[in-house]
Amino acid sequence: MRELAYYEAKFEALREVLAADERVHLIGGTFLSLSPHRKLFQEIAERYPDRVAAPPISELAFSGLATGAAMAGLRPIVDFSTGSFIFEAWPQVVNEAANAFYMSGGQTRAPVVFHLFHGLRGGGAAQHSASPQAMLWNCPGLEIVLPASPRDVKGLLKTAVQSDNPTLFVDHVQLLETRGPVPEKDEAIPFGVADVKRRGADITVIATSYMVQRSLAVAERLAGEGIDVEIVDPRTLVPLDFPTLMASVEKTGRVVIVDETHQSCGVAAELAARIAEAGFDRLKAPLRRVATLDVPVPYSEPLEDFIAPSETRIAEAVRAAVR
Amino acid sequence: MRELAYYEAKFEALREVLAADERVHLIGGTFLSLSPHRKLFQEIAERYPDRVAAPPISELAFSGLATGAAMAGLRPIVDFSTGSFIFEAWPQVVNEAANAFYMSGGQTRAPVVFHLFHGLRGGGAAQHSASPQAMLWNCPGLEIVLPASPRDVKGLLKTAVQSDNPTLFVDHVQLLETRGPVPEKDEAIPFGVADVKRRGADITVIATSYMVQRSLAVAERLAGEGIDVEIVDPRTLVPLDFPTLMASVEKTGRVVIVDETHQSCGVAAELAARIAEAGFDRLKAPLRRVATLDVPVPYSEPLEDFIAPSETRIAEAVRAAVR
Amino acid sequence: MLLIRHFEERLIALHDDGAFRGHYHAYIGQEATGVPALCSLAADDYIFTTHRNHGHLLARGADPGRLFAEILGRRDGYNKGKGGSFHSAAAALGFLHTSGVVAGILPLATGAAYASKALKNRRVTLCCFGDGALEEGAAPEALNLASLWKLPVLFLCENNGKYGAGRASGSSQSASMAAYPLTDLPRAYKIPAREIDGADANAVYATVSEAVEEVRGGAGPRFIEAQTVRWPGSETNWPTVPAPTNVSLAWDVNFVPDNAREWYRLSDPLLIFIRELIEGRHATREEIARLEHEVKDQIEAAARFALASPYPDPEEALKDVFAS
Amino acid sequence: MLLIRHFEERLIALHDDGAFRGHYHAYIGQEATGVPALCSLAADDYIFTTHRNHGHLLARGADPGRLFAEILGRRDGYNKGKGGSFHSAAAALGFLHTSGVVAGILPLATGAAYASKALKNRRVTLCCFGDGALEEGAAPEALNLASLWKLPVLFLCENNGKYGAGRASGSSQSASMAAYPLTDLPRAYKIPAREIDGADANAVYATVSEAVEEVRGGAGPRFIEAQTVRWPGSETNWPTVPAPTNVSLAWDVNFVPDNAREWYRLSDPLLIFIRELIEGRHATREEIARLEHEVKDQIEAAARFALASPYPDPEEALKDVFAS
Ligand SMILES: Cc1ncc(C[n+]2csc(CCOP(=O)(O)OP(=O)(O)O)c2C)c(N)n1
Ligand SMILES: Cc1ncc(C[n+]2csc(CCOP(=O)(O)OP(=O)(O)O)c2C)c(N)n1
Ligand SMILES: [Mg+2]
Ligand SMILES: [Mg+2]
Repeated sequence: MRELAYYEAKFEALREVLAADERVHLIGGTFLSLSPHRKLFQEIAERYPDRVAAPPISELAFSGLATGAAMAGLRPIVDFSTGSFIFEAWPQVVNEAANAFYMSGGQTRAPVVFHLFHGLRGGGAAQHSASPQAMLWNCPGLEIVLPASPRDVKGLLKTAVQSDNPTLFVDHVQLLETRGPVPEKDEAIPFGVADVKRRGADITVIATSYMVQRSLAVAERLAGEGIDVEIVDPRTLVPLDFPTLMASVEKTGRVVIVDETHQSCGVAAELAARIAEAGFDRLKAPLRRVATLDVPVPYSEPLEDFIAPSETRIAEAVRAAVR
Repeated sequence: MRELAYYEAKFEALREVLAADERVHLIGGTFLSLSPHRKLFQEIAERYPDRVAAPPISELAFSGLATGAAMAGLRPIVDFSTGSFIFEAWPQVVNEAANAFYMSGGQTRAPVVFHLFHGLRGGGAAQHSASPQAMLWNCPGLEIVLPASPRDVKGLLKTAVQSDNPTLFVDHVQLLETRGPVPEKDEAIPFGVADVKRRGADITVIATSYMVQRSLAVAERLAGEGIDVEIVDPRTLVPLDFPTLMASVEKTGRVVIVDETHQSCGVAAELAARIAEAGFDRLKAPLRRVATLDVPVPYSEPLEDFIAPSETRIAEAVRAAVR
Repeated sequence: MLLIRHFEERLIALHDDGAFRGHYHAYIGQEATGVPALCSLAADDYIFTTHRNHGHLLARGADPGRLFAEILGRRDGYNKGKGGSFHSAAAALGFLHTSGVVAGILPLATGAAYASKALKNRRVTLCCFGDGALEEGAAPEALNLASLWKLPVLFLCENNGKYGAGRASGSSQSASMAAYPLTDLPRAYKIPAREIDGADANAVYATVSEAVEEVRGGAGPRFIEAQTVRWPGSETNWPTVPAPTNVSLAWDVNFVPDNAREWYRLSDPLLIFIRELIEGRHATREEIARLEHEVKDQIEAAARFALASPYPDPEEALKDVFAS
Repeated sequence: MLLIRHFEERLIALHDDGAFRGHYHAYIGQEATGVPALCSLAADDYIFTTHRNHGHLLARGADPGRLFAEILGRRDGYNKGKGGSFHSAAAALGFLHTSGVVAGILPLATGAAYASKALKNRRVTLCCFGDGALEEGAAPEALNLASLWKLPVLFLCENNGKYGAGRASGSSQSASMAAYPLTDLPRAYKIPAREIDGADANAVYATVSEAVEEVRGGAGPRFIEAQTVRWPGSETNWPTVPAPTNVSLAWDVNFVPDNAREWYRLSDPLLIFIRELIEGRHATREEIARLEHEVKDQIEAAARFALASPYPDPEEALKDVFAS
């Protein structure tokens, strides 16, 4: 299978969804973040001048605009660029879009995609490093997607656009250069299907987004120490493929959850709670979480590295769990 | 000790903090919700015309105004009334107030209190029934207070005003009529001290806010069935008195966590995760959560009751855990 | 207008009988704005409204029985009982989403207009909201977008003067708004704006119809502020009827308690309209009395329908979270 | 102004040398706004600023060494390295909180003014933000509050024309704002507003000083839009210097690449000011050249200080989450 860089796969998906469906509009345009590749986006902006809008700095209104447009027949993809800026749009995302279908008794669908880059980008400091997906998982009515590989970003973006529900497409800048196999033919990846990114016998690492790649690197190192790590990527939090996660946990009897949201009420907390409820007697060792420490994100590099779910912290957690 | 209604104790606290400290200002005035008692507030509004402001419907600006005023020497208490409306203010609460002290390297304090009523109030439907405290716990830098009794609401409000940090005062309308003992003398209750609301030997129920009162009712019923329930109320999530919670769990070996935030990434998820990490081998049965089911809040009464952490669901969870 | 008035008065009675929970908002006093405004629209246009929506749905021909049922949380409600008074929506009538969040609909309505422009379907979106909505940042943000992108949306600000629950009282503009006249705000964003008397049904019809056609023609957004005097019965979140409406009030307000008489005598848009009909010889007192009689029967039947409608099964709570 | 210019040019060099990560924003091109504006304030007044804050801190007398250190994430930074370029604050100088969230400071500055009014300490709060901030709903909400409550805050909108990263280009107003002139917005909220040339140091000083005294006197909020032409070096999130500044550019721009020459010849506020000084016989070319020499030495020393400052201990990350 051909190999692509993550940003190429994502860009290909954008091109294909725009070509495939006239109802797809883009509100905002930093889908490739501020990376040098962002120039690629010019091609799209020029080819679809009427379907690519550059909104004012009004996240609240343009996310609501996209949601209203979705209710009235379009399939907009809204870009918040830095994940922290979805906070400006919070009332529209969690109190309008998430509730629209339910509150109307199933009358009105809001097939809008909210795109953002979450997490520690290196020097983003407290206000530009948010990972809002944990807060969003606490809000029923939103689908949440976390791509972690070139293949996933393409396949999941396709499914996000086809979904009839408001969908959070939660990306990570650190993934853009990752290379990996991507099938030639258009291959949408269904929501709610976890992916075993690495097979292993000794311990299960459940990882999301960029933490999947980081965990893979750690797994290679630990293989040298004789620890055989299995890495499972849920790929979507809502819907969640818990059976696949649990099957791996039951197989290995040990689990470390690696996720970049802050620890308290974070994504790792929910996964840990579900495992504790279901797998209580299947565990050979206490489950462990490796999340971003519960402090605002500091600017200075050594400080940011210290609070991050770093390779060091992941490796320590795994070693402790197999000991 | 004298007995007061919850709303009386809360009102007394408001009067006392206003009298004690000139820097205390109130931005907004539905501290007693829309209950008939709200007229009591008129007394305060008339006595302190310059310290009680009725802001426009601008949650984002007036919460930011209060935060800025706190940075510049006041101790404002902001009222969002219905908890869902704090979403309008999200960028100011989670990206400004929460980060101010840290981001400035300890230069600037923001001693502001954000007051709101969370949860299922009966007919609030999807947009007026939010319990934002789980999302807020995922945001480091905020203190989170959940009073559950007349004594607690008075003592915790005093401490909230004295705190040098942004503090979420998360109240519940269903508590307003609750009666209980309240000491005559001014008695502030320190943050980070859990309260055993009922002693019991068979099982620990960790409950928050209004769920404390509901769990107490269930405990009485279950006593009749020979189940002796201990009820522990953390009272503040940040800071959290985990040792007291864990001590009870280790004593009984069984735990049910009852909380009204939605289940996924909710408050119960974090408590469950911490117990699973720490108490893995101390549990005689799987831990259980009783939270609001993961659907938007429906308007119709039987539907709202169905998704709530009801007495029925609490009792079932406890019975299952002791079985 | 008669239908709306009697619907709301009956609803208040239902609430006082404990037929449903929570607070709610009546459209009484604004009938002469909502009815002609909604009548100015085409069949497939969109309407977004707020917590004070009953009058808009009824003016568009909504079934009072199903609307009662929704507010009572019953299975036959437009939203299957999941929405309630704040969220009554009827997609078939163009009401896609009704929000109880102040100003929440301004961006959404602007978005529906964005879709209509993209799909070139010539639909107009009418966005009905209160004066308080302009205090929320969502409003100016939406006005800016609508203006920049010339979107086919008509903003109808129903300025009912003073908001009852705990807001300071004020004159015709919102008590908490520095921008006065309110239309200075849309004008700042280069949106043509007009102020009209919301109690003058003919003026409302003329102005809104004209604006709707301008918007449909591609002229971009328009803004209309319809000013009404707040109905004395809505001074709290739980409306109370000072004097049950009866068309004879149009010529005799002696039954109205003193503290409220002023409004019924001078400001009640329904009574003003009735007097116009009679003075203009368009109808006689008898005809109007007969009409009121029919309307009351219709409302009674609707209430009976709603009260007879069963509650949804509890498990219904788990459905409609996600589509398909 | 010279200090700011050379600070920013040195900072760009430091970034190109990999001395710090992430994108950042230079104040080049706005010196004639920030310097006189900050000089109009009293010692204990408050200032709230944005992602483009370096010039404001330096104009207020901040130590360039500590500011470099902050941006490099070092222990001696004003925020102990926890804030970085977007959040440089110096409480001792009146900078309580610097936000990188567009428009985030408008409510906060309004709040500091609320406190000053309550505490009757006669402090003025200066709120410096960009034209883009007016696109956020936080801005009109804050303008409304400041106006309603007559708060002692001066809103200084630095309209540098066009935002580099991915925004459509525009004329002097923001490309994404229907309200034009921008001052129509504060005026709608009844806030007296003026537009001035942000490259004219004398005009800025006169206008801001006057406004500060009106605000201090209790007249309520004021709004000033200072218009500048965007520096060509800031067309991306990573500024690049078309031509290293050297006062001789004031009279000879031949070293400037053609594509940028226009700006240096006509719009560079620093060079405009230098030409004024010389033409007005306030200083000679030699004096200014000497001054520039000293400034460059000062900046070099500051950079050395910052580069020599150690990084904080990693555990420092766990401190300052909560006060007390
Ligand atoms: C974001 C938000 N804040 C506060 C409220 C509470 N609230 C409900 S109605 C209302 C007043 C709205 O006034 P207006 O928009 O003029 O509508 P009216 O009730 O006068 O028709 C308020 C503040 C709300 N629903 N949403
Ligand atoms: C809420 C929010 N949205 C988006 C951004 C990304 N952003 C950073 S600077 C900027 C442009 C701001 O323009 P302006 O206010 O005119 O300031 P300038 O950079 O021109 O000085 C944007 C959109 C942000 N920081 N905050
Ligand atoms: Mg109103
Ligand atoms: Mg700008």
